[in-house]
Amino acid sequence: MREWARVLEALLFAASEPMEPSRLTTLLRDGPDGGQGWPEIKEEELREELAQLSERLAPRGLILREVAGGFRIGTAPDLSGWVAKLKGVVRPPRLSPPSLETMAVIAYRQPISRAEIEAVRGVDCSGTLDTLVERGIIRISGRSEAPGRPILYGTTPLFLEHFGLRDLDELPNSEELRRVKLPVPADPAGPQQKELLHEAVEPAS
Amino acid sequence: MREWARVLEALLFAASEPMEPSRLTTLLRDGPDGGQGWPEIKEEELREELAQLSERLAPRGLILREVAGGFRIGTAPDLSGWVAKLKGVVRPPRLSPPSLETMAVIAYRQPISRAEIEAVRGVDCSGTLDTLVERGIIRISGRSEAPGRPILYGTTPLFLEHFGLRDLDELPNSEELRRVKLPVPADPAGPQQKELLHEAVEPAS
Amino acid sequence: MIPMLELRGGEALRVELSAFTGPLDLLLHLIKEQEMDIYDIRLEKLTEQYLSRLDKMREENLSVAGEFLVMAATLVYLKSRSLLPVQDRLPEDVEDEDPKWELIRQLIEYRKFKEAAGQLGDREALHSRIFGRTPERVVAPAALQGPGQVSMFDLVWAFQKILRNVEDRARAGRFQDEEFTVGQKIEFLLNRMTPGEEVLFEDLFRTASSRGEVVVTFLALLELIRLQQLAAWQEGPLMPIRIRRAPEPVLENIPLSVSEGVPQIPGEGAGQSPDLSAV
Repeated sequence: MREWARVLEALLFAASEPMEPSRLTTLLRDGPDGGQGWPEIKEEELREELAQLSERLAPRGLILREVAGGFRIGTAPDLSGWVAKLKGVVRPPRLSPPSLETMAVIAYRQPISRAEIEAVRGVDCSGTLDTLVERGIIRISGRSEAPGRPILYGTTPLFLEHFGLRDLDELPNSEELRRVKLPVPADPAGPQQKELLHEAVEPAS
Repeated sequence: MREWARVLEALLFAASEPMEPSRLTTLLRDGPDGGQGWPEIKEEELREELAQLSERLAPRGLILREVAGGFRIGTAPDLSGWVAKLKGVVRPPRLSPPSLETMAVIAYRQPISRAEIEAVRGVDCSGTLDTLVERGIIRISGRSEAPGRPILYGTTPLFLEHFGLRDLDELPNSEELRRVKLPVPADPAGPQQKELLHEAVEPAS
Repeated sequence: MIPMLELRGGEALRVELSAFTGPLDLLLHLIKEQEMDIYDIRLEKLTEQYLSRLDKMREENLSVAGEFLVMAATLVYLKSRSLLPVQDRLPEDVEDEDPKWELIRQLIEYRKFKEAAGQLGDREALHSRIFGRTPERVVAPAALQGPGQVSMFDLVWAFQKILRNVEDRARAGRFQDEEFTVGQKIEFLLNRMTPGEEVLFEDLFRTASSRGEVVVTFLALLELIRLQQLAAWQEGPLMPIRIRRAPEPVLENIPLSVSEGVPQIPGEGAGQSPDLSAV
């Protein structure tokens, strides 16, 4: 165990958000205000030590996770019942299947407008979007240049934490799903859509 | 290491306040909702395990502290500089000597009114009282039955944590200081007090 | 009611329509149930199955979302179109690709995202069982962080610090004479922060170039806190103050009366902030 492993564990313990390896390295190199650090530490060495820390934690009810670009200590998943009871937590509700679908479309195709999401899912998404924004998993990330300048949605760092992802590249199938051509959203006010509905009903009668 | 030591460490890690041994024992005995606990655990065994945990933590940058009647994992005091830097904390200033004096009077003699504190310290204490209340170290704990029903002050659990005390009995010299007879506060409006002052002055003249 | 999780396995035989996330989800389910190849769907069969599901819903007096009905219409249209002999079709249709393919493409794309959603759900299931730590007080003798909301005193104190900075900047000559209203600054703050976003208190004043602008921005901030659009908090006494926007997706609902009635404050001038100089 390296001399600075103690400091590393204390820092990870005290941090309230995932710690990037680069930030940890800088902290360890610079030392505290008015104190000495280890200026020679390299990021690879830090990562080695993180791997060892992860092994040391394993038998102890704690785990080290790499999420949202950083490392964070948490309680082992198999002990969740105990911790939930301690905290009096009704477990944060998991997302409903419709919300997960909306979430998936945004995760792969951000920034994306509501109309574009709805074109993929084929249903109104305003409710699921509200839920996701409310929970801080997505946010409004800008406005499109398209007509009407619709609001665009994107994921937040909390999204990565919620799903235990290191970064967006860790999304399953990300290569493919980012390339897939999306259906073009119908313009609800536009004449095309109205015509289609009209046509669609007539032949059946 | 006992089978439930993993659970114990996870609970201490996740807790947001010091955990009383009795509460920990109950949690471990009862188990999570819908799960199994260890009904045979005794509080002595828990304390043994806590002592062992404390030893396991010692080389690791973390310590187990007994504060405010419970146990809590924290970062080792010698690493506070690192942790403070991590958190971007401009270290909150230490309590000023006047605040400490006021604090001490309250700690040993709670519940106590402002007039009684001022009678001991011989100076106006409204400023230091405001500071201490604001910092959450003391709080209004009731009203006296004395004339004017003055507000009474007492310490908060944060006081114990701030000074690293297990409980109020751990205060140095507490036995003696609690018994010492305090000067009687001057009641500027009351007739008795005026008489007393009068008497006190007269013999001298 | 059959729980939705069973649907994920695709094995549930009797499934309520409400268990489907939309018409595309229902179509995928039917295609699988009928053991069809998605690239070679039998429109007639699929349409029949789809409509019978909708009928069953109506029998049970459950409301059917509009999207399911639109899809029903589309399916009927596609089916009847495919029954027409090629020479009877409208000329533009012949040139166009078979519109059936549009639906198939949509189904294939949707299926990819649906699978991704399933995988995200699995990750969520695992990671929702991991608890982090509630941020700790620094274990140093002098360290003290009471949790909580920022008192008005803290806010004003922080504000006065910013005012001093601006005055320094003004003295250094970087100074513009502009006029702002509280209403404008309310709009500025709401544009600056997305719902749920959090910024440092000081950051909101970074761009202010005059004392007047800082004062107006501060008044706008107070107004938004009063309206509960924003909240001020800090981890403990003397920690940086943070401003958080309420997690609310819609940007409206700010009473417009706020921007009226509040006098316009000149960019620079004597006595422009009588109420604040008192604090």
